[in-house]
Amino acid sequence: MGEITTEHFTWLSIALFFLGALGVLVRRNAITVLMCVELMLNAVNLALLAYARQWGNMEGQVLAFFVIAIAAVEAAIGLAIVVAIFRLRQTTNLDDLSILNE
Amino acid sequence: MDSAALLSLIVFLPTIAALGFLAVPRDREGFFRTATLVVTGVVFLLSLGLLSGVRADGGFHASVKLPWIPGLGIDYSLGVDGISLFLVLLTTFLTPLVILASTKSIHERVKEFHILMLVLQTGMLGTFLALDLFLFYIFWEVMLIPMYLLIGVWGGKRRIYAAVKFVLYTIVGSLLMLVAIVCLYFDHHAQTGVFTFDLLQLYGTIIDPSRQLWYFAAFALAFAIKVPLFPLHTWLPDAHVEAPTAGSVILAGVLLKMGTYGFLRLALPLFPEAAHTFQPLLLTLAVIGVLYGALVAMVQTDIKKLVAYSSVSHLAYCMLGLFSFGLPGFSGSLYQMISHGLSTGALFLLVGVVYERRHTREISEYGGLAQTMPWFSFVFIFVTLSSIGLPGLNGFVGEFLVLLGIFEANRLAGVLASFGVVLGAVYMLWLAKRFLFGPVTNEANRRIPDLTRREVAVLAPILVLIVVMGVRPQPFLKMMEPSLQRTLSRVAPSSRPSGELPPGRSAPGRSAPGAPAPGQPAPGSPPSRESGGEGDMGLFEPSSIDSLRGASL
Amino acid sequence: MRVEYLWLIPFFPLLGAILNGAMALSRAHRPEGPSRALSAWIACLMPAASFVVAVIGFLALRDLTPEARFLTQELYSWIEVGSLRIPLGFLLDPLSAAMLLFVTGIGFLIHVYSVGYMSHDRGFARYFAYLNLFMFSMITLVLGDNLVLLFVGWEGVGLCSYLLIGFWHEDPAKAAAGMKAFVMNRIGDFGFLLGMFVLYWAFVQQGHGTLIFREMQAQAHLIGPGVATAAALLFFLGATGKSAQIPLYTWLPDAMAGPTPVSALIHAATMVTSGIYLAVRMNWLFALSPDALTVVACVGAATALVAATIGLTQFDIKKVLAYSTVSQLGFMFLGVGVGAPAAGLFHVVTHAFFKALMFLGAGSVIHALSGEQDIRKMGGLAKKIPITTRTFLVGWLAICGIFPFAGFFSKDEILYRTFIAENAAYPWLPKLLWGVAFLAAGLTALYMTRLVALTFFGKSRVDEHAAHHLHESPRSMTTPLILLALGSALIGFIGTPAVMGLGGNRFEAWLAPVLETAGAHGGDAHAVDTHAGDSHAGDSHAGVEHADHAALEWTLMAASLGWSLLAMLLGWNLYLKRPEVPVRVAQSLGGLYRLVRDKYRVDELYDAIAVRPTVAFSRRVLFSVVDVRIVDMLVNAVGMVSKLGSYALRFFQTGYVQAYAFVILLGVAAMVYQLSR
Amino acid sequence: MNPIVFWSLALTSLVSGAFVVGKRSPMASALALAICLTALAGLFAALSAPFLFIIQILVYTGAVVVLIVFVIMLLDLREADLRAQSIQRGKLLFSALVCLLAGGLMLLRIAGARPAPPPAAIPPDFGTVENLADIVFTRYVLPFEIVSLILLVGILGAVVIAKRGE
Repeated sequence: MGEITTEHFTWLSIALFFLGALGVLVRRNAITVLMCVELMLNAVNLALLAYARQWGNMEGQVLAFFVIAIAAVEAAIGLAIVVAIFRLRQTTNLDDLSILNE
Repeated sequence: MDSAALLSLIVFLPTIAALGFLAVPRDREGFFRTATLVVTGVVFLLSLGLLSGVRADGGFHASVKLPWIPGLGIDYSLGVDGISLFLVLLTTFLTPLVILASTKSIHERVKEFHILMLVLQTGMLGTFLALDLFLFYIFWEVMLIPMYLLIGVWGGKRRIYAAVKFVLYTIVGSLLMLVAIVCLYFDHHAQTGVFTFDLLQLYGTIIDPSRQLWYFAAFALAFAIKVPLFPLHTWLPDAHVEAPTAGSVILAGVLLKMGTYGFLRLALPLFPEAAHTFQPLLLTLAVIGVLYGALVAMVQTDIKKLVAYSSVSHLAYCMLGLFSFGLPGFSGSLYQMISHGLSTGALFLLVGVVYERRHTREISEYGGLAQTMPWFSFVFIFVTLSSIGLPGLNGFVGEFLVLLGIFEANRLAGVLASFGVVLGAVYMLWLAKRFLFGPVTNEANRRIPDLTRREVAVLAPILVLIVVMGVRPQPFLKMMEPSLQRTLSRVAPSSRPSGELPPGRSAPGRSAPGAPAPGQPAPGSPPSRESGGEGDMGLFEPSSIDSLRGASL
Repeated sequence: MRVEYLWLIPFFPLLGAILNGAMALSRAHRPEGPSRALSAWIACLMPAASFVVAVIGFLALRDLTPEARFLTQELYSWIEVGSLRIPLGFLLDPLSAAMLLFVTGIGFLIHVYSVGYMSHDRGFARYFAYLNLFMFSMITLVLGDNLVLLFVGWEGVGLCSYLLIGFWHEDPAKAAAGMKAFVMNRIGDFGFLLGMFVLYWAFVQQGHGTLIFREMQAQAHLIGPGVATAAALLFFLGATGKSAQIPLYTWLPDAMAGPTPVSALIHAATMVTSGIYLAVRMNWLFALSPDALTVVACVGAATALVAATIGLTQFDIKKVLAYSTVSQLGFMFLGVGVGAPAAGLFHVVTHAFFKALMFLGAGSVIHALSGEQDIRKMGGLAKKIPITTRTFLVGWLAICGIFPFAGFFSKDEILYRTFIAENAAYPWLPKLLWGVAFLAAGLTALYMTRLVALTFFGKSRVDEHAAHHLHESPRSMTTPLILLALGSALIGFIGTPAVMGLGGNRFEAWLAPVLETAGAHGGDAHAVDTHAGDSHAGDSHAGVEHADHAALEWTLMAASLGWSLLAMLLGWNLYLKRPEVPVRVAQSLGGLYRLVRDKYRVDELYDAIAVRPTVAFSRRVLFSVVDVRIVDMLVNAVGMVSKLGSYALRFFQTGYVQAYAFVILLGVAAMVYQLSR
Repeated sequence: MNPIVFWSLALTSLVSGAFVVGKRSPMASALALAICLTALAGLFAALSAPFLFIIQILVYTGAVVVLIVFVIMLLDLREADLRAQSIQRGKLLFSALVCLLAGGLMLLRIAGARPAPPPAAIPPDFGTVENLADIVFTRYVLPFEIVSLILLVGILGAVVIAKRGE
């Protein structure tokens, strides 16, 4: 157990980030994918705050603050799209959605 | 109003108006037509202001220069001199006429059409006026998009093919040009330690001849496609045939001049030695273009295609004039650009007139129009005569000067190109004969109405200019000459001692020994140039290979 | 000397053309058209006004000493680029004055005649607009003080010719004839342009490039013989187009499709002679090049003979006259070619009178016969249309060269000059040319007699319908005929040979100042000098030669007069008394006759070797193969390659978001790897 | 800071994060996400970011997760749909490999780097609301305004997109 340093936070941040990324890659439910994206964003925030503290620099916190705001927008828009697509196609399965191919 | 504001206003007023149009509901078609007409008319009136104060030393008599992206040395830099002046005026003159001519032919997407026309005008004017290579490139590309849409949306049956062909051709050339621009930018930095896209400073860059060849080739390709020079011309007939009347007029009247203007403003003065090296090739292509365009025009059955190929031939004259590297050739070339814009623009307008009535462009569908449409026929013959270079009308002045200039520079090219005069008469008069004369064979042509007042209003200003430019060319030539002289002094530095060298152009690279002046005997030039007679009529040799060697030292 | 009124001479007809054109256009959609009286008045007054100003100029010119005989006016600088300067300037010197007087004078008469001739035509105002425009162009051609301005007129008359030949454009054949004329002329113009370029280039090499006549003439010595030959031949190519010489003469007979007064004015009296005018104007240049002169003389003589033979076989009254014109133009070039430009130009003037007269007479005949042009359907018209017949006979005597009618003097002068000319390179050539020309002169008398006999005398072969309407033409048509007949009879006296003692050759003396610098080279020099002046040869030398030449001249005169009379007698007998003989001759000649009748099938030849191959080559090779197959295929191939490439790349483009995300993550991994190295 | 607090919060967030990714039912994932975010909020607080701690709770767990839950309930996904959305094994394998690769590289990079110096001496007011506001409303006022604009546009956009079907 020992002293908790910034590196510990970084490890945790990396772990959470790639956990989220894995979810984005493998999950087929659009809502779950969105949640995984949120997870990734939070992982990044964690790193930002850790280094802000490391260097005693508030700008990391400011950035995290903006990330949270943008993440909220992203969630809103993303969910709206999911709802719209569900209305249209009766599905939230990303594998059924490949109109980008056409 | 000071000249800087005037220039910016001329360039951006159309786009500002187009932005304003976004807020207007699309069903108010009348508003769009009137407003666009008013805006382009105002732009024309404003551009007339540029006529005053042309400088005797050929410099830019109105310019604006503001830092835009200072970190990269990119300026917002516009300027007008004797070269760009008339091309700008041609653009601002033709655009309102085209708008007026389109009131009956464009019914769909009226709002978008007018917005695009306005944006297109900004692109064209910006290209002619930009003095910063980066800015030039941006305008160059801005121009492309509205034209693509004009052809692709309002065009004929094969419009998508034509539009894509147009864009692909142009993009290929312009991307290579972009590469060359960036290379030039870094070369200039390597030499002077200054990052700049400023054309006037780049003129002074001394470039290693072998690199110059590549740069010139890249620029030349972009411009030759636009001209279009044989064998890069095949986009033109398709684009013209499929484009709506307005598109054809702008395309032939203004857009083709971008290529020749590019040579005159950029490719020649930036890379003079390479230009001399490439002279034989480009002269050969231009001569082929003159004859080829005329011969192929002769056998067309589609009137728009015929006029398109005639443009290939006419613009090849401009190229010949440029690559004669002499003042008569340069003047003639620039004059020919303006004349061609007027006469071919008018021809496309006339084709549009009958196309609106009959919806066919096949020449064989017509015949005997002189009986049913006397006014139309009068204008058609008039424009035809202008196009074939009848003395007293505008076409002759440019053609004569070009041929005189090219003959001085290269006898064989002069002789062959002069034969284009014969062929030009053949295809245009044959067209007139099949189109206007003979009996009325098609009953549909019997009830075809003559020109309306609106059409007369569109065509009359062009006819007036055709006459004025033919009878009194001197005021035009006088305003062009100093600037052309200045360019010429960059292209062939030793030929005209009066032309002052621009700052930054240091002597050793440029004062090439023994570069013979076109039209003037130069001591030490090869004997064949002096011997006279027909003995040396077989040359396509670069007249100043020596100058290139001199530069490479 | 500078004067301020020269611009009026071309201006009046231009004004007339604009006014009449505006009237024609504004009423184009009404069947009745604009007021005929108004447009007729405008149209006729304008050339009359020009004529008056020309006379004023002529009188002013006469009052000057011969060396100072030139009036100039420069309106403004037309084209000025670098050292090249082309003013819009006019030059009235003896040469242009001579041309100008008969151009405006005869032009005026033909305008008056046209009022009657065209009175029933719908395009009355349009016709006069074109005709006035022609007058403007022709005057510009004559009056321009530099080559480019001459070229303006040169092209302008070509344009008017085009418009007037195709005046009845509903008929595709007529429109085609107009086009043919223009294109043939353009081939000539190609030579003209190049000639200008060569000259300018040569002068630039020598320091001062110019295209102004007086400046060029002043520095003629700077031009080397090679350049002179090239330039002269190129100008001559231009002249062959405009003046219908071999090889570009075929348009002129077709040009008869136009209204007859047009044929008289443009295709006989004025425009077609502008080639000779050019050659005389550039006489100093031709004089520098004996080779070019030889070519000119040979082409002239050949054209004279060839056209005369064709003229013998034609049945269309206007075609006969057209070939006659071609033949006479050949005579004029022969004169220029043997170093006697004044003689050539003299023939231009006399020919203008009698050929205009005959064309107008023919027009009167056609008018009387309601449009019939075939001489096989004429005959015995002498009693029905007496004025036309009598005036036509004057023209006939003039062209056959019967003393004292105009043609006698001018044609004889040319024959005589040809005979005595010397050619350094080919000493036998002048005599041969004389022989050819002599033969052609006889043929001229023969075919003209045939024409007169078949048209006006013998039994009437007019068909009934036409005979019913047969009438003499109105006064507005006969008056010009009478005036022109007077001219044809008398104009020759301005240029009588010195040996006759009738005041000498005033015409040549008048032109002498312009032609003075000529004759520095070649064996033709003294031909000019014996009569015109004195500048080179010494007086005593000239005197000795004079006596010899007088005897020779009288002999030749008698010979050609006798020869012409003989030919006329033969013609009269053959075609009037024993019409079966020519038919038998024609039959016995068979293929040769048909060849001549078909105009040596030159048109067909041109069609086969130039026109059709060009069109076929353009269509089948240039357009179908080069353009569509090769160039476009390459372009499309480029398009196909990128399309195929994108098909391949499309497999990566699954459309599944997660696939894209996967690739992004791969990229992230790569970046991290790169950073962590 | 207290290692016990850190490890417990870290473990909680990792485990709940794994549930977010692994749970078949979106609802279960959403709940796991709420736990995960709360745990992270705790870590935020431990990193002297009290304001972010608060808005993490308020905005994320309070708003975003609730929104997600709403949508899940709104859509009312059937069991059959969910079964069809089971994870494919091949995909999982590849994705995990790439994630491990990238993550491992990153960890290696950090492990190989010089050990970070001990945290700088932190001023007493570090991370307070006043401190944050001081920066946000002075130097970052323009980005702040832009973000607020984006929020506005996002809200409108969400409404427009979701409404369009009707």
